[in-house]
Amino acid sequence: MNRKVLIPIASIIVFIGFVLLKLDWDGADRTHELWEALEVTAGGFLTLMIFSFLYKDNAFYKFAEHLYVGISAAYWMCVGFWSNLAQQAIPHLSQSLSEALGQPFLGYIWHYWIPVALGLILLTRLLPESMKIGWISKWTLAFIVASTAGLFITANLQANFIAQIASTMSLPLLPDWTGFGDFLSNFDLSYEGQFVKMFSNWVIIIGVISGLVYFFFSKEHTGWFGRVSRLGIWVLMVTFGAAFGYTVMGRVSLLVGRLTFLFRDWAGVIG
Amino acid sequence: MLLAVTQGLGPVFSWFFWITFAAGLGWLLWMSITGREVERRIIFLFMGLTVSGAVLAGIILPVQETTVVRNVFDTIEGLSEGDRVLLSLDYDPSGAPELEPMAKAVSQHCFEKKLKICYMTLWGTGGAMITDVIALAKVDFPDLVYGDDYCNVGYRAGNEAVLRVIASDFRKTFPTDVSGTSLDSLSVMNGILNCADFKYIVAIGSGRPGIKEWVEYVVEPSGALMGSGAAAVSAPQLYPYYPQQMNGMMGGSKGASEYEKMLRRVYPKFKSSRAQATEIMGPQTVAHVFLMLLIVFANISYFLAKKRKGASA
Amino acid sequence: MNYYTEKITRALLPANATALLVALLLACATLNVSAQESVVEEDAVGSALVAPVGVSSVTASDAPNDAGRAVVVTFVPAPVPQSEDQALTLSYEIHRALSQDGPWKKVGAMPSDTTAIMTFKDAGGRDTTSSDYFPTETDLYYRVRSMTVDTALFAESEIAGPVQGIGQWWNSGRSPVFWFVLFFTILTLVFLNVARKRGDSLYIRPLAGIDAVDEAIGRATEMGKPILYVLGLGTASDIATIASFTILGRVSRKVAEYQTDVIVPCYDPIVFTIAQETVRSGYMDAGRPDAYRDEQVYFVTQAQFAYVAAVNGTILRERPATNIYLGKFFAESLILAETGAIAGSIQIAGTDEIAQLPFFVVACDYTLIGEELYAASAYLGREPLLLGALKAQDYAKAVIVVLAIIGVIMTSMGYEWFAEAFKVVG
Amino acid sequence: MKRTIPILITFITGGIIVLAEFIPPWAILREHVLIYFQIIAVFAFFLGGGSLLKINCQKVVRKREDWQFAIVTLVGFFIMLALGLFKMGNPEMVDLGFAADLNASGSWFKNVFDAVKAPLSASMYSLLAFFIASASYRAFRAKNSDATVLLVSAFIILLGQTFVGVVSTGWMPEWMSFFKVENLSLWLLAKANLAGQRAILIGIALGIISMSLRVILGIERTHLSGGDE
Repeated sequence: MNRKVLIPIASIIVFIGFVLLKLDWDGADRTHELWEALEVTAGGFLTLMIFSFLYKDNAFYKFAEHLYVGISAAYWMCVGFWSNLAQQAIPHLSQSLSEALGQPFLGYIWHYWIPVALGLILLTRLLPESMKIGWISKWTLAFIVASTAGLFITANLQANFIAQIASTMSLPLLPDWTGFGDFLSNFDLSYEGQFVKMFSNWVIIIGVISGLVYFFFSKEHTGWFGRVSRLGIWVLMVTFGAAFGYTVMGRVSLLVGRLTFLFRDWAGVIG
Repeated sequence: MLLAVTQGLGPVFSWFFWITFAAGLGWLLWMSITGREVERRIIFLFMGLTVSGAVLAGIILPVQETTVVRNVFDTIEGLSEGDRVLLSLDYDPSGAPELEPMAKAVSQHCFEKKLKICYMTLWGTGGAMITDVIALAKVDFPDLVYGDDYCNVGYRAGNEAVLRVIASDFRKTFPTDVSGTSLDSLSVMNGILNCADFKYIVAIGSGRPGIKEWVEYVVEPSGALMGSGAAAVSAPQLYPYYPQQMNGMMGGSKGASEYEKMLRRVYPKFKSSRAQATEIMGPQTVAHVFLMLLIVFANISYFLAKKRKGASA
Repeated sequence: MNYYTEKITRALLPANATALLVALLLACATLNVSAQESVVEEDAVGSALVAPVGVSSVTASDAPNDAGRAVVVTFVPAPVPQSEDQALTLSYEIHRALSQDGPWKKVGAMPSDTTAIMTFKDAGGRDTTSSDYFPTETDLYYRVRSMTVDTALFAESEIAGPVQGIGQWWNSGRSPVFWFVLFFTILTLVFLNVARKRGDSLYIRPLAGIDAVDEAIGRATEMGKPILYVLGLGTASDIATIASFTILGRVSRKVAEYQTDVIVPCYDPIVFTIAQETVRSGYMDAGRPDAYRDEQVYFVTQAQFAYVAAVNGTILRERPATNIYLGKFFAESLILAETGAIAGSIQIAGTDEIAQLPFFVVACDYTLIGEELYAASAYLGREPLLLGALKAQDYAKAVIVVLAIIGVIMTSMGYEWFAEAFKVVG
Repeated sequence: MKRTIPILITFITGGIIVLAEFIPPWAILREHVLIYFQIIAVFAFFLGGGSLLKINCQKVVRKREDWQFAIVTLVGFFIMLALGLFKMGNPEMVDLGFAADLNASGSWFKNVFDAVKAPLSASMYSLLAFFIASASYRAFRAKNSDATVLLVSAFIILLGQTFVGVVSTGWMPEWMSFFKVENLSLWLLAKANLAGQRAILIGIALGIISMSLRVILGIERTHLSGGDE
């Protein structure tokens, strides 16, 4: 026997062995227990298979990855079918069909056939190219692109443009200002202090403006304009640094989560 | 601190582990000083060992509360019995270590305050996450009644389109709950016409569509009050929306552990419940220290190399 | 209550119970609830409390900026009862009727609060069969009932009305957004015209990352190695992907001129067909349609990490001279950039996914930050259309920088109305 | 006709969605369009599944490289599809029939999800922790002023999350508490980071608005190219 047959068979035997080790028939609900043992064992095996990629791309990783691709695609199809088709489209299109799917019929709306038709048109992309009907799927594509573009315009304008200027505008340059004398006599560098508050507002205002200046494309970045745009780059770099530091935290959390699963649930080393 | 590792594996092994590890770090420093290449698989190995060691040691560290998280807590604390809260879980299993603790803690808090929760999701994988979170919440609240205390409307495909519709008409997108029951027959949804009718929205998400889309397509058009729980990756880019467009945010496992701490401070009954995010914070800190060491080593190596180059030129 | 009744119903009936039967049983359940309520009423007869004072100054007015399916009701709560035998108001019920004599329909309830003027928005849908149907352009009357512990003990307010829910043809709360849309559209159209007339003489500042592209193509030719172009994980409707297509067209034309290869692995099936067409026409424009091979642009898979693994494999096998990552990128950005750096390729990246920018900045040689990616397509193509649009964007930015400065100064001087004018309502 | 119809669809759909924001009676039109969008989104999933099926079947039939793994994909695909479409082993089926929650705990669909999809996607993302370590060691160097600023900012954020940072500046008195590492890192995130993020956000928003406008007006047609014309 060659390696191509031997390794899969050996792996399956080891897997079954581990499942049996995890299995513990003490309750009444045996299906549930079998599932639980399978779940933990499969989880552990698949995690290790993925981690093997760190050494190098190998057959175990490829197996896990291909399994993932298949399962994912089917998962999305099922979820999409039951949520949007069965619960949203069919209850407005066919009484008998919606009852067969266990959904209440919500009244016939003829124009719900439009999206179904556009959807089916999209699926013509699956037909071989030699049939030359791919152009029709552009109707659907046009619809999708146009609706997102339409949503983008007002949402971005309102949430990311007007609201952002309004928030920047509402920062006073001299917060809690009661006079220069008070400012000097109360001066300190505490986190809640007046100076830090003022400094923060200045940083935000100058930072936003200089950052925007960096994104000016139709003017040469020289002279004072260049200096402001240089400041803008620094602001962006501080931003990226902060984002990098925070992302590290996120990624490590995921690794901790996975290792906790391996040690606690799978290997049972820690309680 | 290091002595904490005695827990679980026995003192001999853990001392052996940490001494070997320190020796390895020394070797890494030496390699950096002498300016030799270190293969990235060795770095991978170090990272794996660091985090594994910390997980096995079970280090628990104190966390500091911050205002941005407290705002979410205080808003929920300020709601009165029977108020409706919309909880959107827009993540998948890969985001769960960070985000599930948030969803669990917020659910516990709401149920303790006798608020009614409507669960929904914008991610196809979110349906499974909702099932998990409800199961976790039911450990402390076994008597919850579906339809009266909480409901689950599930998932709809369509990202922004879903949000824009529920901002003005909730029932248009979700005429029924996840198992085909009309929303009219669920007391949780009584009188809820659009998102602004919920007293508070908590969006917990790790990417797109997520919190940013909630702000753009729900908060802005409908004026609803929203708080959020963000994966650490997306937390920094959400700060422009705070506090005007969302009144608070839990960022990453740090934010989640802060919320867990506040919950336990105000409601000691939850002390027995597992604080998943707080468990993550210990190993995370160790990993941060390790990464900082790597950055320092790398820069030592870089400057020495530059100096050598300068000397030879 | 309803839920349990329903559960039992569903258990008793075959799996696919008809909606009609469920509805019938639900109706029974509702009857059941009202029966219980009447029991409470009987219990309360013996109590000696007097009804509370009703609320005053009830007003009802049409809700602004909507399609006419809402009315706003306001009222002033009664003061806290002075005498002990007066019942405490616990909540307010808002009732609506089509005539002053009823029949009244409860449309909502609010917990008691004696501190302020209370506002209730009665809104509904246009579906006449639904329980929340709201008749538009019809005379409506409202009254508020102050409820106590005892359901039989309550106080009615005077009746407000008639009022009509009238649809507005213009949402005035949104006017700032509209003015900006209008302003920006006009600005874009004006500059499109200017650009058409003046051709490509409009100035665009150099973008380091894009200048490097030409250089990189030259380098690839010298080394005899291909160029890897990754469009990212976006779909065809993502703006970053659309911008990336324009750049891909330009790159493939250059590549064809220099007689090197470009490899484009794709993630999305629709993006794949568009990319194919873009590269093909790039080769055509360069006058070398024969040099284009179908294998250059290929669809990999629609799973994030499988896609990354495949692209990683390509990078390590082919050792491309240059890797170009332009488009939407997510968690895979770091893995791609790291692998490319190890393979020794020059790397040019650009995305509008802010969370991924730090990784590109750290691990790549050149990075196009956010809007620079969109600008790059104009800079490269020098099409009047894109140049004009870019110019319009710049003017919009100039306007907001000026507005922001004025606004900050106004706020600091205590004129907060200026910043308030930019708040969008509803 | 092949060109005009898509452009007409784009113009009408986009126009309705934008104008409905300002004209309340049109909101109903917008809602219908968006519901259409939601329904079509599912067909995009079907397209994804269909493409996967097509490609993997071709791979197996033509015995291309790694065709054995294509079988793994296909087997996984069909098992999951059967479990999901027929809601197999779903405990709620007893009461609710096909209306049962697809993800009900105990259903086979959810079990396979927990056993296979969940660990796989979580593990794949946790690989990133390793790559971050390697990037920190290899690329994170103070090469020039920009890189130095980035490095220092990242370092402070990292330091602020650890006890090392908190301890090292714990001695500072209240009047200079701004410089305590935990406060400094909080400040960097909530103020300096906010400024940069806002600048990028506004720039991107403008770019998106401009491009969307061009798409709706039919000036930008890239997305309609490709395929057979």
